[in-house]
Amino acid sequence: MSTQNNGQNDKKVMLDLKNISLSFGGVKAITDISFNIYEGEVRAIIGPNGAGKSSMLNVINGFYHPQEGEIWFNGEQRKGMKPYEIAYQGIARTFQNIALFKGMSVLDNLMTGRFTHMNKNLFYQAMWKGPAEQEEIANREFVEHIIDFLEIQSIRKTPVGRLPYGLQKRVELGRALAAQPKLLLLDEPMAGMNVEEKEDMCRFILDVNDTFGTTIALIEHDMGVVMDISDRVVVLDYGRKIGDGEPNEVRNDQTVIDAYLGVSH
Amino acid sequence: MAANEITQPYPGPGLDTLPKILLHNVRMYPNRDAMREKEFGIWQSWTWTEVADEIERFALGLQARGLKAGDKVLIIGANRPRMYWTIVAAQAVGAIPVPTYKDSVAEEMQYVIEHSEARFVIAEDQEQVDKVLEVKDRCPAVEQIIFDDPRGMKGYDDSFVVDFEAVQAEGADIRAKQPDLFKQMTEQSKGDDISIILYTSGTTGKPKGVVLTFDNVIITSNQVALLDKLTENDEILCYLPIAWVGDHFFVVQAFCAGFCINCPESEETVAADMREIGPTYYFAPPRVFEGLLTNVQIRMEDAAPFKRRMYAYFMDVAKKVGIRKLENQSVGFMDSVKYALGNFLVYGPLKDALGLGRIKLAYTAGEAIGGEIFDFYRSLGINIKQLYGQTESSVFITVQPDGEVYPETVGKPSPGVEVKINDDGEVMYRSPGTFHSYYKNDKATEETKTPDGWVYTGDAGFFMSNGHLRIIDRAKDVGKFNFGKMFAPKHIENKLKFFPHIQEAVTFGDGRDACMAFINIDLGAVGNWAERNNVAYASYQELAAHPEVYNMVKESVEQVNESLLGDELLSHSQISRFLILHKELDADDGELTRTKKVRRKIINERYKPLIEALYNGDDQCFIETEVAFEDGRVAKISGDIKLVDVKTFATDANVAA
Amino acid sequence: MFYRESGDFKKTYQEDGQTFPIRFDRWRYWVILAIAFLVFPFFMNDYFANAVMIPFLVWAIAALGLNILTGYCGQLSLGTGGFMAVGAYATYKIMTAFPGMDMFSVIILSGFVTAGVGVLFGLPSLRIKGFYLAVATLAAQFFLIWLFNKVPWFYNNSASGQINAPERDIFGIVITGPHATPLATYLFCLIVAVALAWVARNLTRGRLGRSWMAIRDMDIAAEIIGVNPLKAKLSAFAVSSFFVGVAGSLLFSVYLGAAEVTDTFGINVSFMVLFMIIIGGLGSIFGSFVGAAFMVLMPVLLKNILVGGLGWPTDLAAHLEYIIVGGLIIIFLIVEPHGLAQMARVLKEKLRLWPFPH
Amino acid sequence: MKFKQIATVALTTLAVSAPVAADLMFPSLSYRTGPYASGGIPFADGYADFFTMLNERDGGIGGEKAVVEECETGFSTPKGVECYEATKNNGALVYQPLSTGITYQLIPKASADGIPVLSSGYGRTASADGTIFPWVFNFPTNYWAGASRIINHIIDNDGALEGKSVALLYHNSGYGKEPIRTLEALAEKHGFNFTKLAVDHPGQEQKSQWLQIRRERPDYLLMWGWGVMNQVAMQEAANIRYPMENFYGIWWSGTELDVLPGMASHGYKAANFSVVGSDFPIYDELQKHVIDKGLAAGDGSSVGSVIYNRGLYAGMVVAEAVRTAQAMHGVSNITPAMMRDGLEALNMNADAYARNGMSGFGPDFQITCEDHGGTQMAIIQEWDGKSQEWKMIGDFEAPDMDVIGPLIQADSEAYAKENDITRRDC
Amino acid sequence: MSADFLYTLEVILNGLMAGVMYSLVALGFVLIFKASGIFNYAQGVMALFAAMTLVGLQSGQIPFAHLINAIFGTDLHHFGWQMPALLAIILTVGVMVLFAIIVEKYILHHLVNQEPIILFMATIGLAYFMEGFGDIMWGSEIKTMDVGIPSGGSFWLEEVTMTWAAEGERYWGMYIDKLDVVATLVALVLVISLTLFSQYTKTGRALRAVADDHQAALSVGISLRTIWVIVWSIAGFVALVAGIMWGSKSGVQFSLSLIALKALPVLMLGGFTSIPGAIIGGLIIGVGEKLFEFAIGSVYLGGATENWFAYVLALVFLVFRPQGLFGEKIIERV
Repeated sequence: MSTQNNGQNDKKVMLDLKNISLSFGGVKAITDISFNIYEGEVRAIIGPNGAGKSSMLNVINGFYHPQEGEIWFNGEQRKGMKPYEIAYQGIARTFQNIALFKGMSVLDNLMTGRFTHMNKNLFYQAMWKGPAEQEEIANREFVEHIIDFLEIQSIRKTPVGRLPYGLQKRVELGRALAAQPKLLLLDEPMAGMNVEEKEDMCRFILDVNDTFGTTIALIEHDMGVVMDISDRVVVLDYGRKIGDGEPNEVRNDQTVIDAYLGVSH
Repeated sequence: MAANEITQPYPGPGLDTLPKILLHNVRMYPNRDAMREKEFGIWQSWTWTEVADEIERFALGLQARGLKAGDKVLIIGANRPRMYWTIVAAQAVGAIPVPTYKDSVAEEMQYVIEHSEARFVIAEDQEQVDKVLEVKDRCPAVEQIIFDDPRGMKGYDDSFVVDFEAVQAEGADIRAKQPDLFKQMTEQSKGDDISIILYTSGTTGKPKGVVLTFDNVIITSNQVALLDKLTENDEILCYLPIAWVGDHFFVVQAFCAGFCINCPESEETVAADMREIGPTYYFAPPRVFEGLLTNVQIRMEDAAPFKRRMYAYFMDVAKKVGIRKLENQSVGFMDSVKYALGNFLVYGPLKDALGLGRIKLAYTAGEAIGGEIFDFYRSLGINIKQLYGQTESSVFITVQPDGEVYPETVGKPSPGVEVKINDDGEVMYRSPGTFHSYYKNDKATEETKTPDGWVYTGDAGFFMSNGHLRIIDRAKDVGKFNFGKMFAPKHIENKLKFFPHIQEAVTFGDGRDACMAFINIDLGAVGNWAERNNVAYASYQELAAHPEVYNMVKESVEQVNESLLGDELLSHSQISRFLILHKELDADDGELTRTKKVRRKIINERYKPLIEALYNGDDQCFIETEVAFEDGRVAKISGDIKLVDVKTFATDANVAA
Repeated sequence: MFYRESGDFKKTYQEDGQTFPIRFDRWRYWVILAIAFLVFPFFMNDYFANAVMIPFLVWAIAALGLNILTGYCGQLSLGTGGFMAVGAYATYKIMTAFPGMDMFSVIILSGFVTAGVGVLFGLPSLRIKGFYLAVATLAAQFFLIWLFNKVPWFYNNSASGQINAPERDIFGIVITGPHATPLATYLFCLIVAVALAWVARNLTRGRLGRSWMAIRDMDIAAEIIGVNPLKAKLSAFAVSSFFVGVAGSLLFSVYLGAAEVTDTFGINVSFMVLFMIIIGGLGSIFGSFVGAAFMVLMPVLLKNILVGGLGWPTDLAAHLEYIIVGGLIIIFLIVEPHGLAQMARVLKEKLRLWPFPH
Repeated sequence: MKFKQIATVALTTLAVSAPVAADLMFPSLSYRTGPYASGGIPFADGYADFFTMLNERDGGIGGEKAVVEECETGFSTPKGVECYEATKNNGALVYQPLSTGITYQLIPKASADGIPVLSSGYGRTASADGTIFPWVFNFPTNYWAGASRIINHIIDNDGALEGKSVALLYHNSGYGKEPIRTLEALAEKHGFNFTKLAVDHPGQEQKSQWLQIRRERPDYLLMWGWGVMNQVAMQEAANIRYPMENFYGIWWSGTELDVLPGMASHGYKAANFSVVGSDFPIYDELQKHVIDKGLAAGDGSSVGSVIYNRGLYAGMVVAEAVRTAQAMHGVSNITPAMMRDGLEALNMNADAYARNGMSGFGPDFQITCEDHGGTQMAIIQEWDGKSQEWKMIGDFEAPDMDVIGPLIQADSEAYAKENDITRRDC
Repeated sequence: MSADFLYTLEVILNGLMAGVMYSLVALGFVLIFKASGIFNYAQGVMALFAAMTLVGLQSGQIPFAHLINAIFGTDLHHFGWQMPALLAIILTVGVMVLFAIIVEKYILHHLVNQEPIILFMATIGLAYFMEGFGDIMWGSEIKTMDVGIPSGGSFWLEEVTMTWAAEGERYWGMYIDKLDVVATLVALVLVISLTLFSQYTKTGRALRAVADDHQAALSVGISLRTIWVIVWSIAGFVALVAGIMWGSKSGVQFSLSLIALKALPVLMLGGFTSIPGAIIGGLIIGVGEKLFEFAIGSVYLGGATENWFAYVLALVFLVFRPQGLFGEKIIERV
């Protein structure tokens, strides 16, 4: 369903990664990888364990700084930005191991996601009544739509620590969505889920892409899911890119089959 | 019985349709909340003025899109304000709203759409739209689908599937040009016009569309509102299917009295939403009250011993004092003190937890309610009353007047209603609410309604000496034992269902020598018991076959037998044997109706071997049944079922026999 | 048991987001305030004010401050005593330098001075975490104490290094010095405490508070959502130090009237405030108050019972006090590691569910 | 809600347990716990025992029973203030705060409440000025006088200090800092080099200071220490073999606990304002009326020690002041205000000492309205390692009032100015 | 050699000795933190309690005499014996083991899986408890510790070094306290034996296993509870050693518990989990603070800088190396 709306004609590059290399104390995690992400597409990054997928996401949201290569986002080259600055640019993400704020309720977690959209100063906040409260309410309204969208109304005020795994994943997605990102990075959004939860998650991802027009880059192990929901797939192996293209092309690419699909079977 | 006089048929002079009442309410209570819905975390509210504005724009939009007087508008969805607005908006145009059950599967829906010849369908969300689209080819009459929730609706064909707000926007444009159009439209219809078609679920056969006029619903609703002194300050929670007459009746009453309708956030949050709103006026079928009570009992069983003792003690006090207090009878001083203490410690918090803390008046109807359940609520100080009615009567036939509430009766005829018992013992009535006809089913109309307006209810009953009507059972279900005495299965089943661990019961006896029973255990209650007693089980089937469970049920059945002993008419209906079914009776398998009524015929057929085994005196019986899953897959469940004898109690009659 | 929530529904986010969304809680809150403002003043005497209420309020403010830093932002600090000393000495310097200034301004200015110092000592928190940070804050504690002890400018060259609060007033009502009435000092502290609690609530409920909690719960995720760790941590240090500074200021000027830095603001003060928030409950404003009440009243109570009631020697009583306080802390941690506030929450939930167990 | 309940409980407990207002109530802000307990215990014992003896022997003072109400401060200032607040409404006649820190805090409070404060040999030296501090007394002497007395002793015995060096090893607190100003003034006057060596609470770590002393070898070493600081200092002094005869302590550093076993501390000297030893008639009375009856406040181990004597002395001067007040006002049940009058008229002459069986126990002095400090005389004692005893050397002598007088004047005036107090006329 | 140089050398040497004393206390912290993740604030009070017990046993004090006297009006003080030092030490070790068992059974056992800060607070509570308990048990007066450890400056060394200084300078030889030398030797023996213990005994290996991974330790059949008792016993023993050393130096009394505060900067420097770290950290702190006091503190800042200098030194150090000298590198994973 997602593909039908993404006009393939006017592909605008949102994120362009050029010759990225990253190493940790001599160990090469990513070697000379280039690929791009079009505005409005669902882009999957796949590869066997240790292929450098997560490192790739970490590079994109600024947690790691690559030793070589250029990162272009929305036509501007990014240099030495901190992750929180990148958040302000409109990139949000979820984590492979859920990284929710355990001491807070679902609502507060999502409201924290609105951080970049709030800016009332300390004095206003200390006074509360007035600008701070108005800002809070405006953002609460936005967040409530996300809650509604993700169908988590009944757990709105539950501390996230008490939620089952699948719901936590959903809340984490919600937190990322609350930031109204231009680019949403999902690190194994369906890891550890049962079939039903996976279906739900797929639906949400497609709906996000569909309803908000959010560009999505995701890492996922479940090949079926990846092939179903993504517009284009990039395949990594041992920190190198070995395939890139639409799901069908990648599926039939012999290198990819050998390196990845073959291994996994 | 003589009909009580109707002094004030409408809420105001000339207010004989809902759209007219709507505009009246805008004048009366412009800034009072008319509707609320829990959405986005808070109770989104609309005043009468705002509601009227929403309805006006939608009505104008519908008309602009081609809706004409007499057209049917199918409404599929949950209790959401827009669904209710659609009803009134359609009526304003002169069209006829046809609400339907949102959980009905596509085939069921297809029948209603086809039969009602609806041109417009208002669907709540993508799920409902998809259902309609699935059957659209077979229903050529459908021209447009209007959806409420735009989620996931981006890729649909815009010409056929339209956003509710888009329609409203069109309406707003028209209003800008013709500000008085809506008011003029509302003037068009009159009280005896058809207001709505409600499809009854029907325990047998295809659903029938009950056609009701404005007069039917408005006069009936208004009479009860006056009788119960409902005012604009009341609150109700609409959580029952909008296609059910009870829910529609609520809406009409809200219009008549000007009070506020509250819609829950979702089905799962009804209990929480109910607690938040704290309705003052409440309508629920007995199974809801039963469910609440079961829930209370289960939760109290987990409580600490001290709390359990306190609960038991004060519930005893309540039993002794509560009902007397409710009916303004004198109570001893110490009892009053105890009751007040109990109210602080138990009844108050309990009612509050159930969302019944502010209840002025609660009604139950649809089925007979267990006396114990009934007394439980009344002893807590909740003024719960039974009424007797059906879709065809626009709900009210009889109602229990204040101070004359007896659990076993359904009260006296309500204002303007005449009731009689025909020679076959069947209850008949004639009232302003008597339905217009069955839609496109003259035969059925003729069978049910006599030319002079009397309607067969299909229920067997009689008037007691105090003028109260007592319903025994469905007329066609009431049977006779071989030895000639009456057998009223529902009555016994209700008694069984009062026990928290019994979910459903089916009894047999018609044309037999004795009464036998199928039991469904309540998985929640029994599961809870199993957990506390370390009883391991993997499935319903396994738990149901557990000997301890059998013992528990057996005790309950024996208690029922003992209680039946006291009732002269039914003392010989004591259950002599029973079994616990290996699966839950399910509407998806056709064993229950959508409103969870037992379909005896199907059960009789499907479980014939079991019934025979009961009467044969076998100890065990093998059975295999098909079950349907939600996704349409079908599987088989089979197993040996244990059959158990129960102690019966000798009556004089029995002894004599 | 006491809760009747039916019909208490929220139609706006404002209502939904208020501090006490439940009617009964709201009502109780106002009753407590009314008692504090309208009833207690009638019973105020020297002992009740000076041994019970004023220390309670002052320590509650300090606990609030530390709770913001430790409970909300997750930065463990053992430098509270030092920061209180900053507040106290700032107050002393301001009071003696500007004799005409009213006490509210003095206290708030002292708070700002402390906030500045707090930010300075908060800088290492960017690199240092957990217990390492706790120990690092001890550097602040010891250094500040040494500084105030060593540099005569801070105590206006008095012979003993002690500082004495001169008499100051507000609207003509004497607040400090020996002639302040218990009623005036009590009300002054109460107003400050209530106002600061209100501010603390406002700060912790909004954007800033959430950024603190985000840093506390998962700093990496917080950063990726847009929270600048530097700003979040330093703002927590600043706000926390402001509160602690005000507490130190009140402790010196209103409660004790004089102070000697090593004795009044020693390391045991830091521990005591930490106890308060642990026993009261981390990340809870209510907890800060209960914790302070516990730590202030508990010794008074014990002393009254053991010495006054049982007539034991004072030294035995003092030792027993240590044993009992220490033992109670352990028992509390075992029974409810999240403090009295959590106990209150559980109790409240139980009462809301009453008579049901769940 | 919870804390209010606790408060109520606390208050009711207090109401129940508060002692009945005594006829003559003497609060004792003792410290039997904490780092300085070893010094606090003997004093509190001596103070309590003295009044117990009066009650047992004479039935109180002037027929009124004396009650000593102890309140544990742990040598902590805030706790001391709390003790003050807790006891002041029970009819307290005079406070002996036993801590310079607490004294400083109580001066304004007690002045406002009209209860006399007596800080013998500690506290605020300027409070000797009765015109500025009408409610505070610090007879018979004070730290400034003590410092001066020690310097005088050195000059008297060893000759002029010109060009010599004197170091002060002090507890880094208000108490320890007290003599600095005096010593600086004296250094100027006598031309000696003055070095300060601060030791932080509690005083276990003095290695650096002693290495410095060892390097610089000051000719004389003065010590303002308390508690464990004294013992560690003594040990370190012995370790570096600092000449003990040139090592002087103030009275809080001159106790049996502060010296080392054997000859290690032989020759160490300390100033004092009450004498050492138990060779006084009062001890017979104590034995008879208190110890033998099992009424002693402590376990008896401290009886006769230096600080115990100081406790006795403190009790005795207070009792004398009470008698004076009773005589002045003709009532036995006196008020704090009368107590103040008694203190201001206190005349501790030989007769007064003899009356109490304590002839020569302390210096003679006469208190007046202006002069709350008395003669400020002190005596020097020396540790005799052979007999393991403190011995008095010399007599009670007055300090160098030329130096101290102006200092007191200046400090009391500064206090008056800071607190807007006008000098009272006497 | 110039006197200044010699003084500096002297200060450094004394700093090293002082550092050893700090390390002795820090060791106890490290042992417990390593094995159970508990930051044991009570370590200082344990040293005090151990020392008090030792002195009490040695001098035949009756435990709780004061309390008994207060309640029953009796007049108990001493049993009237003098116990040999070695026997008293052995008995004290027994008491510390008992203490470890009680702590495990009544406190730690109930706090398994709690957050570190909670455990930390519990040990502060324990410290309070022990402080009161020790005082009630043995009385709060200052006691003299005498287990036969020599003290005082080494005259021999002084005489030897006196000649080193350049002609005409005021120099009196190098000063080193014998007690510090003994302490250094004891610390050395202690560290070596602890290392041997953890390397070559089954229990020692179990301890390390626990430190690495609780689950893994459990899976090889080691009872966590036993391990904790052992660890706390060892920490108790280390506390006793520290208590003896510090007690010999400054008497056994309340202030002894405050040495815990001296150990904290050592821990920061050395890392909470490293035994060598505790030793080296102690030495750095000891030398650093003495040197600073000597060169800057007493000259320019009016002295008494030791209290805070150690912390500031550790703080500055940590800013550049947040995990301490030997602490495991903190790797932040996303």
